[in-house]
Amino acid sequence: MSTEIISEAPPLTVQQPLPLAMVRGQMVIDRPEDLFIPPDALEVLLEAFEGPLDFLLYLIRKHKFDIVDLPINEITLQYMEYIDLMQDMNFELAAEYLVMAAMLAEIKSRLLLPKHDELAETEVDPRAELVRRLQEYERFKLAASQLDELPREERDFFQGHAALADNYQPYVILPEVSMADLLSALSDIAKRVKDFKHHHISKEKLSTRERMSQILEQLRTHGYLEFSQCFSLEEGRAGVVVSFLAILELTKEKLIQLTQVEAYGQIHLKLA
Amino acid sequence: MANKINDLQLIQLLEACLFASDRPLTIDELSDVVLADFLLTKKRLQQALKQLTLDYQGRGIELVLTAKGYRFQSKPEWSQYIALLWPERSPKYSRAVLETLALIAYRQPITRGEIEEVRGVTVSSQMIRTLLDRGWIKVVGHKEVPGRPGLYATTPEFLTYFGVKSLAELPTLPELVPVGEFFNTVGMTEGSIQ
Amino acid sequence: MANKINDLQLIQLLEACLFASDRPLTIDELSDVVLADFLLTKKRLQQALKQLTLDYQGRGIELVLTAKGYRFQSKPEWSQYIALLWPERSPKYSRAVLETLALIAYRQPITRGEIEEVRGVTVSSQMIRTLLDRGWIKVVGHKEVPGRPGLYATTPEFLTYFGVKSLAELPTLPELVPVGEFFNTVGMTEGSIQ
Repeated sequence: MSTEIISEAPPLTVQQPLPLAMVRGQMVIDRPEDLFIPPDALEVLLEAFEGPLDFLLYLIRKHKFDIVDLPINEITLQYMEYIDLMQDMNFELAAEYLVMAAMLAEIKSRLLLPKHDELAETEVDPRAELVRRLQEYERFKLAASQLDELPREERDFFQGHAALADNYQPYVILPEVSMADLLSALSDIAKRVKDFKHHHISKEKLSTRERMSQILEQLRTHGYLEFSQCFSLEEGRAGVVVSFLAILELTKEKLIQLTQVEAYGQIHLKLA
Repeated sequence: MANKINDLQLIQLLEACLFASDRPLTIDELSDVVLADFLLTKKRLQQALKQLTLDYQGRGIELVLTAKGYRFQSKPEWSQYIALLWPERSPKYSRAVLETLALIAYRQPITRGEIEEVRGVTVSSQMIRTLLDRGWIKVVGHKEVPGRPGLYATTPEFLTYFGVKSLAELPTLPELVPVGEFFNTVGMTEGSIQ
Repeated sequence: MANKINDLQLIQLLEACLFASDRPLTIDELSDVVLADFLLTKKRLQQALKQLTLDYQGRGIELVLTAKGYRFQSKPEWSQYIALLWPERSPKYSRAVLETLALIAYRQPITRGEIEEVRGVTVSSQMIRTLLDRGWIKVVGHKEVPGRPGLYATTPEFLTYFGVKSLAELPTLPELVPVGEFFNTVGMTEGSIQ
């Protein structure tokens, strides 16, 4: 996966003259016409260049050719010698290298053709496109090396990070529940349980049950309540009825006990 | 190699390393790896770490020595705000939890046994825990039967969440409201309650 | 809720959050998420961040504004020592990757075919995949030509990784002598052929 992205890169910042290849840390700057190239050097050569444009640029720089007035004959000769050598040694060449060879040969032949004077004004130099591409490629080759020199995370700086305190607890967003969810749950229970109707639920009955919970809670904190403390005048008649029903229901469910020490005396509520 | 480093540089380097590292660093790692190139006593290193600890007093983070080495960590008082950066959505409540809640709301005060009786299935402690943790139910008493089971009721938070002032404001299921029957039982006229 | 927070607490809270987070935080995230409960103007927040930046001058780390927001990062001068903690890291990128990235950065939006045209070689799917996975590039559209190839652009993560706030901060693309001036029509010298 990341081997491609994190592979050992050849030195980027060196512009010219580039070594032909690096073999076991040693530069190999060979000329095919007069020197033997060790086979492993050729293998590295293929990997050292980013394709035929990069390789051509290398040849141009090495021979100090003028890129805008490209000596097609010589550059083609140089290029072909390397390509032939590599093919002789049975190295698998990327197709782009062969396409470039064909292009060079074509440009060469077009330059050798006799020119027609009447067409001269409109005929474009056959080298123009290649030179344009070489120059364009070189711009981005330089841009890539500039990019490589930028201060970079994990190499030139590291993100500052602190651990979380020991008391850290994730912030949990609790699930939403709608009234409809609640009613639908209730409805499900009702459908399942036939006799649920006996525990009829009405608004009034709910008030009673709420009051039952309230009285129980008060009893839990105070131990006992006087009967009169369970009624609040502000609630009006309806409130009095609700409290009364709640007390009756609590007694019926044996949750509280009512005691009266003497006739007409104060009635006390306490937990059963 | 034995390079020199002054105290200020030493503190800066230690600070940069401790912040860049994603794990605590021991004194040995600092001295043998990071500071391998420098001529330095362990004592000087310890003094620098002490100074660095002091430098962060009164800041939002602190340098602490854990069992695994030194590390910077956020001060406890800011944890709840940091947590806001990574909210975790907890899963929706199960049908069982919703039914239990509905029964507690409409039949309170009610014991777990009574809920089980109506629902016909076991009510797990986990479900009750979920509702207690949410603050929607509480124990309002204990039923005086063997085991003294807790009596559950809804809380004011429950009412607030559902936007009602009292349980009476909760909607009812039309098919479940035999109003007449109710009033017959307790022998009252409908008019008496609004 | 609208709680109050004093300047000292604000700076501490920001400091704790920025260090606790493993990614940069934007002003909006800080004000709308972390500080949601506090009554606070954006201006006050910005001043607090400025003060925090000043607090770290002369220390081993610094608060910087990246393309993705604020974050603390180690000062470059200590990197070589920090890197000793992870000898296996310190990634080098192949020229293929850097050239492809440079083309996407300077020529975006650009198709894979257009990258291949300039580089003169095939750009492997795996390399594009790696750059996408790394979060450095993304598909921002499709070119309306047969096959509708994806148009690639760089992301804020790319800028942050290379320590710049915006594309404009990248080094300018090297300018070379334009070809046109030398190649008008058949203006070449005979000597070049021989």
